[in-house]
Amino acid sequence: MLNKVAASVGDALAGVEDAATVMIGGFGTAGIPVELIEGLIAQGARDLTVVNNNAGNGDTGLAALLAAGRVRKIVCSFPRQADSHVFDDLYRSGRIELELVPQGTLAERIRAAGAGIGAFYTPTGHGTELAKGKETRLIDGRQYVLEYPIHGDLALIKAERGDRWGNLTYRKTARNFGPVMAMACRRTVASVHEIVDLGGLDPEAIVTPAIFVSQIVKVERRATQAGGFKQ
Amino acid sequence: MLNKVAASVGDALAGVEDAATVMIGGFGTAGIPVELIEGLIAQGARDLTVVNNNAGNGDTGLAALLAAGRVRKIVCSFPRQADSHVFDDLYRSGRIELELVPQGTLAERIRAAGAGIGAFYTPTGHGTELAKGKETRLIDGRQYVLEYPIHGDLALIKAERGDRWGNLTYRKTARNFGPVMAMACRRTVASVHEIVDLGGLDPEAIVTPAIFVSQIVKVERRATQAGGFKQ
Amino acid sequence: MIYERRTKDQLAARVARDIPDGAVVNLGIGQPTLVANHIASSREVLLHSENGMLGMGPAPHSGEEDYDLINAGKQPVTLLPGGSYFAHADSFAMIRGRHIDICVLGAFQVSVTGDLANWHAGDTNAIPAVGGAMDLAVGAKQTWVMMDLLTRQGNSKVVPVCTYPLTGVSCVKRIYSDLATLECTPGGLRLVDLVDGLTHAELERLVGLPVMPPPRSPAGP
Amino acid sequence: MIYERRTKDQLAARVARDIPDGAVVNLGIGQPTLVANHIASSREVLLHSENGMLGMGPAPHSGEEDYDLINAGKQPVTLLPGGSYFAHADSFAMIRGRHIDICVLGAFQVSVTGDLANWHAGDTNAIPAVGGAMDLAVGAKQTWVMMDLLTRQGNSKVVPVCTYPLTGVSCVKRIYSDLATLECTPGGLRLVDLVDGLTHAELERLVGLPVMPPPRSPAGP
Repeated sequence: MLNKVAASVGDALAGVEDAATVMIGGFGTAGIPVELIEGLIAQGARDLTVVNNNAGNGDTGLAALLAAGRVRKIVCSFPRQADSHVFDDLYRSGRIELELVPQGTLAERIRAAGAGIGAFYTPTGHGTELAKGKETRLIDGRQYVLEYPIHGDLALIKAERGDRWGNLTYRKTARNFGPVMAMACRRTVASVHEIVDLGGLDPEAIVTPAIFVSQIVKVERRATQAGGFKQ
Repeated sequence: MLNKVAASVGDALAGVEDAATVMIGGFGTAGIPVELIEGLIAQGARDLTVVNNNAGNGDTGLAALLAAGRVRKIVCSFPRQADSHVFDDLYRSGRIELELVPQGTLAERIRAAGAGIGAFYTPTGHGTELAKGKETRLIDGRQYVLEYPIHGDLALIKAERGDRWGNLTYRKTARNFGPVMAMACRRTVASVHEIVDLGGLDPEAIVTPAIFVSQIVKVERRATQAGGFKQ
Repeated sequence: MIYERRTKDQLAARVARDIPDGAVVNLGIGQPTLVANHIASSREVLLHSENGMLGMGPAPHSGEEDYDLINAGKQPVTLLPGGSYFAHADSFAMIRGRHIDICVLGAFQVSVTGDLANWHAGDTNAIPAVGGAMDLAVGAKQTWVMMDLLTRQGNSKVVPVCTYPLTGVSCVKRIYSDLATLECTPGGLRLVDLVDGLTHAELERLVGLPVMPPPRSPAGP
Repeated sequence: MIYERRTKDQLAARVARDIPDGAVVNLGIGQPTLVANHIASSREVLLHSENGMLGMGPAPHSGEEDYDLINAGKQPVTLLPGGSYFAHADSFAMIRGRHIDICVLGAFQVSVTGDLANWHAGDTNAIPAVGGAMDLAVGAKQTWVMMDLLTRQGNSKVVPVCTYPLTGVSCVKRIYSDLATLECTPGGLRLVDLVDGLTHAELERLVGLPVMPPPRSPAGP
């Protein structure tokens, strides 16, 4: 029987290797896999490259992973925020590398990895500092920049419901990077708030099909912003 | 009030211009917008380039459009079928141009047009006749072929349900090319079997968001193979 | 001459007036967000938020916030009936693929030919952050900028050539400012409208650049 | 020597035996479709169909066909609980992105180094048609071929170099045939198994090429 349900976050994250590239879903308060990030801190892998839209907020989640000194490099679109002090300190003291990528290019580079595309031309960023040193090409009268896929070893994403094959649905704007990150990594671990029987998800409404998911683990919905619901 | 519901197929297809590139959804018996193809035949545009997975079956639908002499060129992955005699005759007598594209490359080139990608490198077809004359590139030890987007003037697709903003859901494997073709064309007309009130489609399960759809038109479900249900 | 700057709300109302019914619009973080408040509820404009939503509604009532339902500025919002959710790659496919009719962005500088600088004030010590600005700037069918015409120091933010790092090249079509509305054209700036009491000549003095008159009579402020 | 060819069902059963539990498998049109019938119902193998379905089930009972639910061969099928539908671009992203564990295809010719020819028999008068063969051949983690070893004329379909137009380069890992199972390696063909009564020497004579012995003892047919 194909059963991708892990008994615990610890089980789901066993064996993450040092120097891995870890994609972490979430945008703002929505879709951050807090429990999985905490699990990664507990698991202990270091020298990580993290791919996320941001670079951590406050002192929990990704910021805690950074504060623990586990991250060598971060690939993101928007590191600077009101409460990104952990990242800010590491960056200013030269203890973390930053690759800044426009948000849509970040999503598309991750999709390209998942979809087997070797590289693609995007109009985004042409003529800007972020395209410096990159190949460009004039296509049909428009200038494009050549961008390469971002492959990951591990994706940590937060979904809403899942089944034992690994099918996933999301909740509202918590969907964000989950579906593409799941495609782009050798191993994808998703937290869900509910595990349903096989056939319990509408086959027309499954957002991430089982093929992209390695393990799912149930976590309780927290009465926090990151949990989604106010309680 | 934003209302994309057309009163009839004729209304929905008014003004299609000669020499247009028309993308037509469908794969096998699933998702062929038969009524819209019939409407296009009645509308009269000629010298068309048609993008479809196949090149028509039997004597109805796309085959009838071909038989009416309206199509200059067809872009598809699988023209030859047991009952593709209309296309076969036109092709053998040199009266229609064929651009043969691997099925996944066809879908991805259409998506690229919709997603603003200028070109992309795919491993599909490298070293084969279908890549002859195309640019290639070695990326990370693997050979890729450069492929360009396919833009369309008009997409004709078959969906299941829609609302007046143009949101769409599909039914089973009738989804096939609908979502990408809707993205890739300046104008997208979808037939649906049911029009629901705004808010009647689950926002988590909308497959083609309103942004990609110009007009929808209700057609009755036919008791035919192409209609989906057996009755 | 006596003239008054448009307040932020007046400016937002001015922008809202130019948005056609049925348009798909992305409102950038900050000042552009205000535009939504000035689209009459009788009109249907589809608001796109790049974090994965079309048909965005107003902020929720206090106490009804759902932190899984936020806009690109990370504030709680609502979804209108007919709205939909989608993933980031799909959302930016909409943007890059030119499916957004109008995107309204803030700016540090705009050049006469429509180059936009809005992501980095050029301070080499600052931590850079770009978000979706570059995608929006070049992806939308029309990019509009909404900003004060002058810096606090009285310098024009409309410039011959941007000195701040660029967000996009030749991408801004219109500049809606507190003093005037301008169009960026290949031939240079063209006036759309002025606040009452501000003359064309005074505007040109403030901007320090020639401004072509409107093709026909300008719309009121 | 007396030996018997595997029947099509025996061959399908031989292929099915090598598919691990939990694998995601795409079965090509024609003979490979038979493999599904030989995967025991107690096992869970996820069948992918490139027209937009994962978790494909068996053919429906007569009279229960739904022509919106078909496989890549355009035959009515069913969907298992846990199955999902998706669009073509997503389906081929799965294929091209190496998410399919095993793809089983028919072939006209396979070269010793795993080049595949299965879409065009080289007849210049024929109307070409490729479908998803090229995507599947290079996209799957493993591409297996299922075919008769010899043509009706008795020529080997395993060849030093394909003479028919290629579907993909160096993409075939295993050849399951009516007489033997072979592996394509950079060093040439390697034997996996033979039907009872066929000797290694006789196989090499039929194929006309050297065949390396299996690394360990071969599995039975």
